[in-house]
Amino acid sequence: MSEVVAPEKEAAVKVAVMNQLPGQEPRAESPLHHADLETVAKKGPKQGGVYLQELKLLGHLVLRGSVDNAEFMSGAEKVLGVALPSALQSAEAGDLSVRWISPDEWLVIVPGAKAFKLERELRDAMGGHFAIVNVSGGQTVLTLSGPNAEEVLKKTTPYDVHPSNFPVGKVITSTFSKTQAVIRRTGDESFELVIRRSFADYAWLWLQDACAEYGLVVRG
Amino acid sequence: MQRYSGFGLIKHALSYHENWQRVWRNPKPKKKYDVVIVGGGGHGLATAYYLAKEHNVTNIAVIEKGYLGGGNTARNTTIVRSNYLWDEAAHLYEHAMKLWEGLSQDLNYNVMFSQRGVLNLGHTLQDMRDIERRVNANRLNGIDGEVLDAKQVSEIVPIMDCSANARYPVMGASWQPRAGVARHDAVAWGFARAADALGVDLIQQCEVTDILTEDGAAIGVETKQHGTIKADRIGCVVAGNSGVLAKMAGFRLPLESHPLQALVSEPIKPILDTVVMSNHVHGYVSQSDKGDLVIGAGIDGYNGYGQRGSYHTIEHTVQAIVEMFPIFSRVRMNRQWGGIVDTCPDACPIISATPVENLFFNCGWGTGGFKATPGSGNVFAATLAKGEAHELAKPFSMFRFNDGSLIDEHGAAGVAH
Amino acid sequence: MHYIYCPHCEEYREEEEFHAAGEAHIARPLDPEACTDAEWADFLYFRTNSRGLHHELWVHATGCRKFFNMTRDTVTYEIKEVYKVGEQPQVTADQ
Amino acid sequence: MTQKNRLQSGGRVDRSTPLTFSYNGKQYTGYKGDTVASALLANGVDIIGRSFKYSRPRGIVAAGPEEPNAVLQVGATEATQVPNVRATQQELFNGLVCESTNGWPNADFDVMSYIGKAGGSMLTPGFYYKTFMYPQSMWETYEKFIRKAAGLGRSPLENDPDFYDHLNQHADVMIVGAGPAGLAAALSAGRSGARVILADEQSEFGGSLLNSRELIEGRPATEWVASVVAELSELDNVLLLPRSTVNGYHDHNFLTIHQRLTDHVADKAPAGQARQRMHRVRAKWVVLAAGAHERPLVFGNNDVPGCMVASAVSTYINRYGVAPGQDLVVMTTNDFAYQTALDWADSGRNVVAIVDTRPNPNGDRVAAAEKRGLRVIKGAAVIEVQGSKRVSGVSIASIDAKGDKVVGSVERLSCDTVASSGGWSPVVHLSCHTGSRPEWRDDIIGFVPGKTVQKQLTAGGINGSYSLKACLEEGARQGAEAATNAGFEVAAAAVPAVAEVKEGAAMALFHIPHTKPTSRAPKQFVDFQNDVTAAGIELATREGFESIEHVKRYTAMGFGTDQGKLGNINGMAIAAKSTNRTIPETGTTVFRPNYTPITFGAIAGRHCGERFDPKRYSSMHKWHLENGCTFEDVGQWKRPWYFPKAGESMQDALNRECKATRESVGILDASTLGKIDIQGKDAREFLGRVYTNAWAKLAVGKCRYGLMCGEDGMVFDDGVTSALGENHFIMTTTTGGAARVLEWLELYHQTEWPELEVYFNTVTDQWSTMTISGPNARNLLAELTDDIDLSNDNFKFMDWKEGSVAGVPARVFRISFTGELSYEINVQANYGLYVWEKLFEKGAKYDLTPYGTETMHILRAEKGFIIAGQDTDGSVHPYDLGMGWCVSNKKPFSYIGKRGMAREDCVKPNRKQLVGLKTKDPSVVLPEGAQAVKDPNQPIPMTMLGHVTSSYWSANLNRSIAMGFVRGGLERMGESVFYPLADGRVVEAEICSPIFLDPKGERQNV
Repeated sequence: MSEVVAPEKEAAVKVAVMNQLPGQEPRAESPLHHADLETVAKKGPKQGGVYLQELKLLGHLVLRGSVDNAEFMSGAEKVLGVALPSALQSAEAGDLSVRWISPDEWLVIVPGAKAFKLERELRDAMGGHFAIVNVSGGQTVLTLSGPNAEEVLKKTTPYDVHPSNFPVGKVITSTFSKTQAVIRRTGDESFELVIRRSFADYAWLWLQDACAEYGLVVRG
Repeated sequence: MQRYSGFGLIKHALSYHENWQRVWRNPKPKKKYDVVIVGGGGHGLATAYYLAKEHNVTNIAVIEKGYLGGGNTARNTTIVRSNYLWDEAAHLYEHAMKLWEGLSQDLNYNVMFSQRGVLNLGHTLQDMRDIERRVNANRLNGIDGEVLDAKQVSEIVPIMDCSANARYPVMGASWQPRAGVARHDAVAWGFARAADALGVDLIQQCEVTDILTEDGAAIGVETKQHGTIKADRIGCVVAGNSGVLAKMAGFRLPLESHPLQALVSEPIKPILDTVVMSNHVHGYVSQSDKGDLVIGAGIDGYNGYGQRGSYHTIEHTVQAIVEMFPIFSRVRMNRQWGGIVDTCPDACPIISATPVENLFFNCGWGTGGFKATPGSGNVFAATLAKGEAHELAKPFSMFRFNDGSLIDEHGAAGVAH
Repeated sequence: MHYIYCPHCEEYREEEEFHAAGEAHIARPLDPEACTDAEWADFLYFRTNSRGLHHELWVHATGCRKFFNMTRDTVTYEIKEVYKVGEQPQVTADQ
Repeated sequence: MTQKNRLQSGGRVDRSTPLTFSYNGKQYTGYKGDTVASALLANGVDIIGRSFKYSRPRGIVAAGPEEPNAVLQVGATEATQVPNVRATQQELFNGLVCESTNGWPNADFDVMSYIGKAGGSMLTPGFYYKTFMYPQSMWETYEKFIRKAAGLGRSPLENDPDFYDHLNQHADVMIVGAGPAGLAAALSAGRSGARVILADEQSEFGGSLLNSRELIEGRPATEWVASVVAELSELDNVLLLPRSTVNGYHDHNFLTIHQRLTDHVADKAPAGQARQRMHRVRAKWVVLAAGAHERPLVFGNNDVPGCMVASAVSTYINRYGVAPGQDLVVMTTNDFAYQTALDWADSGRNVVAIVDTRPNPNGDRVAAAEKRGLRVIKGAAVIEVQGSKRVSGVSIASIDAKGDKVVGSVERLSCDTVASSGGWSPVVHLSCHTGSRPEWRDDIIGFVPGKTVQKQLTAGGINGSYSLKACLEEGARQGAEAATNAGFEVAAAAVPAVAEVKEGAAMALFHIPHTKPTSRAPKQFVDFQNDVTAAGIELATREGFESIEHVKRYTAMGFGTDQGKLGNINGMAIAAKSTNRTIPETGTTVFRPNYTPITFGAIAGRHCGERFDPKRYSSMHKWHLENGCTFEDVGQWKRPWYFPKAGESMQDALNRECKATRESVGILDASTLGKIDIQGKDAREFLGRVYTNAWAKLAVGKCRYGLMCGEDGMVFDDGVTSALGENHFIMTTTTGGAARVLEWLELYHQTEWPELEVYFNTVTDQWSTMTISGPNARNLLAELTDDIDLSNDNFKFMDWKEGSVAGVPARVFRISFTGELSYEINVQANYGLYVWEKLFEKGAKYDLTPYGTETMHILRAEKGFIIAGQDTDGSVHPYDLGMGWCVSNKKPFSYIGKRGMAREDCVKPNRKQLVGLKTKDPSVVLPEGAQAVKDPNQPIPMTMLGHVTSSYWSANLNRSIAMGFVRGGLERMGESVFYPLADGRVVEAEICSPIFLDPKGERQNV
């Protein structure tokens, strides 16, 4: 906990940055932990029209800032290794990926353990008015792939997911059945969904039902 | 007026129904009237009827841009109840309820008022608190009502899913036995026929294009088809179009006009003989005498005069109906349509004088105007006759929005109804 | 069933992603205490409620969460323009 | 039973695949490719049901969605019943079970028909309104009979075993109808590479071409259809949807398509398959190629079984190999019906006569009929049909050139089938759905789509273009234009060669005159399903119902499940004539969705049962389930309500939870509270503007409670906000209010105060929040943290600290909603359950007791803390709540709510104010929602002073406690108010402070 900034230690702390990850021992549970996807994966079919996997316990950072704030934009690019993408675009650099969410908002996803360090580096590199929020525990990533993945999305979101409108790399936030999700096309037949924790069970319930007719393969 | 009765029907049958008289005249408008009522819907026609009947004002014209009863009167889901929360609203709607109870005989026209009872369901603890509060207030206001638990509800409506495994299980309901439904068209026609018989001129296909004023007072209306029609007093009862008329008179109202949709199933044999409403899952349904399931959808969030709303609003409503009544899943939706509802910030109407002398407005009934039709017309008639608000209408002045004395009925108004 | 161009996402999206947020260009009085009750009510409750061209505020609720303005015909439901908060409409009734 | 009307050959049915089905309990056989209607006709079934008003026998009159009579109850089991299925649209499958919907004991012999005959003369339009009024008390009784008589089929009484599906589609070109025009349009558009959807309600594409014997390039038209379908199905940019009805056309080119996936296979969908699917289509351009429906003519007894629409007769012969009779009389106002006579003759049946209302018809088909030696009677009409359960003959007579009256004598012909044609009505329905009004065209004697703001084109019959050549040309052209408009440059597909047929001019005649006046002539039906007659329409106009909308509503014309597809134009024509107006003067008829009825389940889709609305869970939900928790729905969240132990009543559990918390320590899962992370140098200023109290001086490390009001000054949310840093705060909101508060903050930031430098982000799901509360809270926490100094001096009430709990980094807030020593532990949600379980490990020795919302409500009520939404209702401001202490009017900025709560009515004395209430009898718990009065003996309506908002049994105080509103209550401490309850009891209560326990607030400060 050495890196923790305890307010009473630093009098004029502007923003409380916190390493939210403990050491090894405490057990971490992803939003879909209760669904026990590992067992489902072992017991379930290995072939089907749709493949679903939870990419759990990743580091999620929300970046807020203005594109007119040069210190923010350049700081982000310096630390992330890629420029913050423009509207509806995403970018990747190694194990880091960043998604445009709104004109002053981006979502960065990295391996869980890197989130705190990255937040620190970003804050050091940035200036002016900006915000960074660690939401690693508040959402999770699902990957949806396979020949029928696009069809399942057509049941789920009113957005036009046809490749001509939704090519690889494009990212949108839209209605996801009766909740919402950040949806990114990661390949011809593969998509990434970012779902809020408290809605994860609903999304899982929905996807099982919507995928049933194509055969759902869960990957642990 | 040719009196209607079963015997009369037989008599006419023998003469091949060739001797039925017109239900109303098609008069040419006079140059001037004591009172001009703009809007030939249920509320406007009722206003004219009670003016003539109870206040001996018979030199009246009702000016309607389309056909009588062709607006929200023809488009609503016909629910009649008076179990409102606040005293002011409860007294107004109960006044209407009492008039409903003798209306067919009063008008000698069967408006098919069917007191089959209305259930307002509760699905959460807060719903039930609100229901208790409202029913207690109703009781002490002399309005019938009781609080039912889930078991009692399922006894009244056995086909409804009252099980605990529903997404939002039914916890109970408020039950007003005297509430029910009526035949919407018949209400407009009945009032129109009776008003005409008392000498009221019903002018259809006549659109008001301007409200004429002289030093701050209204003196008449300009119409597209019949030019100027003068009047000592003008009452506007035009629901969704109130804002348009207010603009002509040079002021704004605390109103927004929204699309409100409704739909019916194909006619099926009797299966639901009461009215079921749920604010929480957001749907309500009754079965008409023709056999249609009459279903009201939610209000659309945007302003709209198009008499149509958005499809996902219909979807949500149908989902709510199937959630409450899983057995209706294979029944089919026949038709959908939309009306224009003028909604007030406090979900209560405006029955009021205006900044313009001799100009009065009766509007803002939002999603719940039909049930008030006779009461609304009755108190507005008194207001127009005396030039000052009827006792029951006083709290509903448009000026309540200035001092903040709103009557927030969102709870009781709940879903569009 | 509106199909709405979000000026922030810079593409058309389905109405289900949006909420209508009432009439546009209703500025909060800078000195509320200087307002009479009537003036405050005018800000709070009274609306033009236009039949025809209507300037209104929408929010891309399940999208970018940004508010923006729209000029829409409330009878035909045609969307004449969308423009960002702080900007003025190009299409107006008196044209 | 033999199929006596089945032709030896011809049609598209598969005679090698017989199918058996049951109708009204009898077994019949049909073939694959039949509809129920064609199979019944093949079997010589004449009567399909009874009319609902007069209970007259009715037969099949049409072959498509316009059929008004053949409306059946389909379903072999209770759960799979479907009411009101149109026999003309239901494909036959083996084992299909169907019944007539009206008629008792059966449709063939129906007692009601005698009542119908006797009472029929009284059942005019509006007869309901004119009678059943006296005595008033009898109406409910009358109504029961009226309701019984109405309605068609019945709802199933068991739940639907099938499921339904939605697909969101986006198309460049959406083509409605796969007849010649639609197919040609699809070819043009498809070849352009545009994303095309082609939908047709029938089981196979081809539309009218499936029913006719026309040639395309010298070969049967169906061969051309096959070749086009083959090409289209090769294109992966084209989606072909048969059995798919475009039922609604909404604004901005949004269309819904109802696709029947399995209704042609069985009652119940095969396992794992959706029964039906709704396609929700957003199209750049739409081509309507929906064709036209033929109008029957209106004449005496035109509803006797055997009377059919001419083109339907041809359809049954050419498509299904069924000739529904032996001796045919055709009555027509145009050339088309001559083809029916020719088809009939070619099927080896006898054409008695073609009765043409035109004095001198010319045109190729007329010539062909005469060449074939068929008897053509010109300038005449069938004025009346004989027969009751089947046509036995007709009376024909010459009529004048205008078709107004009968001239000359009446001749009788015997026949068993009458095919009539009054011309065609374009299927303008969809074009009306977005508010466009159809326009009348005299040249085609029909309405065509009117002006629209939609990106819509039309082709073929819907434009009144009825020749095959015109349909193909328009289709190809409009398909190309639509694709081009959508950004795919393309030329119209070449149109195949077809023979041109010369058409003679049609006659504008709808209602055939009779020797008697309409009011005395035999019934002449306009709308079969609603028993609307020509006499009824004339009566309506005579009574003053002149607007066509009045006519429709008064007579119910067009309100059936067929929505007047056959009858509306005839009805308008009759209304027009009887009011001496033209049809366009009389008005148009505007159709609304649905084009044909749509299954509710299909509209609902998968959003049923557990998917009706999301259930939101906290990280500890699994533990709650395993520990017997009872849940409460709060917004979409499933919150622990209470944790009963075996054998405990709810009250037992609450008493235990309450005592344990006050005496030792309890724990609450508070994760559902909304949490908003606020960063930026103007965060403080912003808080000061949206909260009623002051925030300027809140030190880092401190927490503060705040009230949020609307501009009207009324409270709408509350919560604790903490200073994490100078420019960093975390706000909490009510569970139900989280989303609304965030949007509220964004609204003001984006529209009113964009200059303030602040960002809001929801972190509700990021943190698991567990509140430990009670005298032992500190001891318990001490066992799980080694880096937080919990001493009262260091970690004061309303402080927050960062440290680790159970080895997990945490933010701990010392805030209290129970009035006890409390700590709210926040850890990243991935560790919520872990920490929760650790707390119970260490908590055992303190009897750590989980509690839910109900105990939380009791404990906070003992302290007089409000719950926004329970103790507020949008009509109370902070002063009404006695919370003036939470309002700072010294703030320079006029915060939201300040001006509102200063309005005249809000500052007047004697408003309803929130107070505590002690029942005189401490064992009596006031019901929440009870209404207070000063004098319980006053007459009704009573003057009410306010209601009880919160009321509980307090185990800790061993008495009931309550909070509620009382007019002027804050000034009336000690006075009594009375609560008259529904059960007759009157409960007296004393007005008191709402703080029932520890008024000095010492317990939370220890």
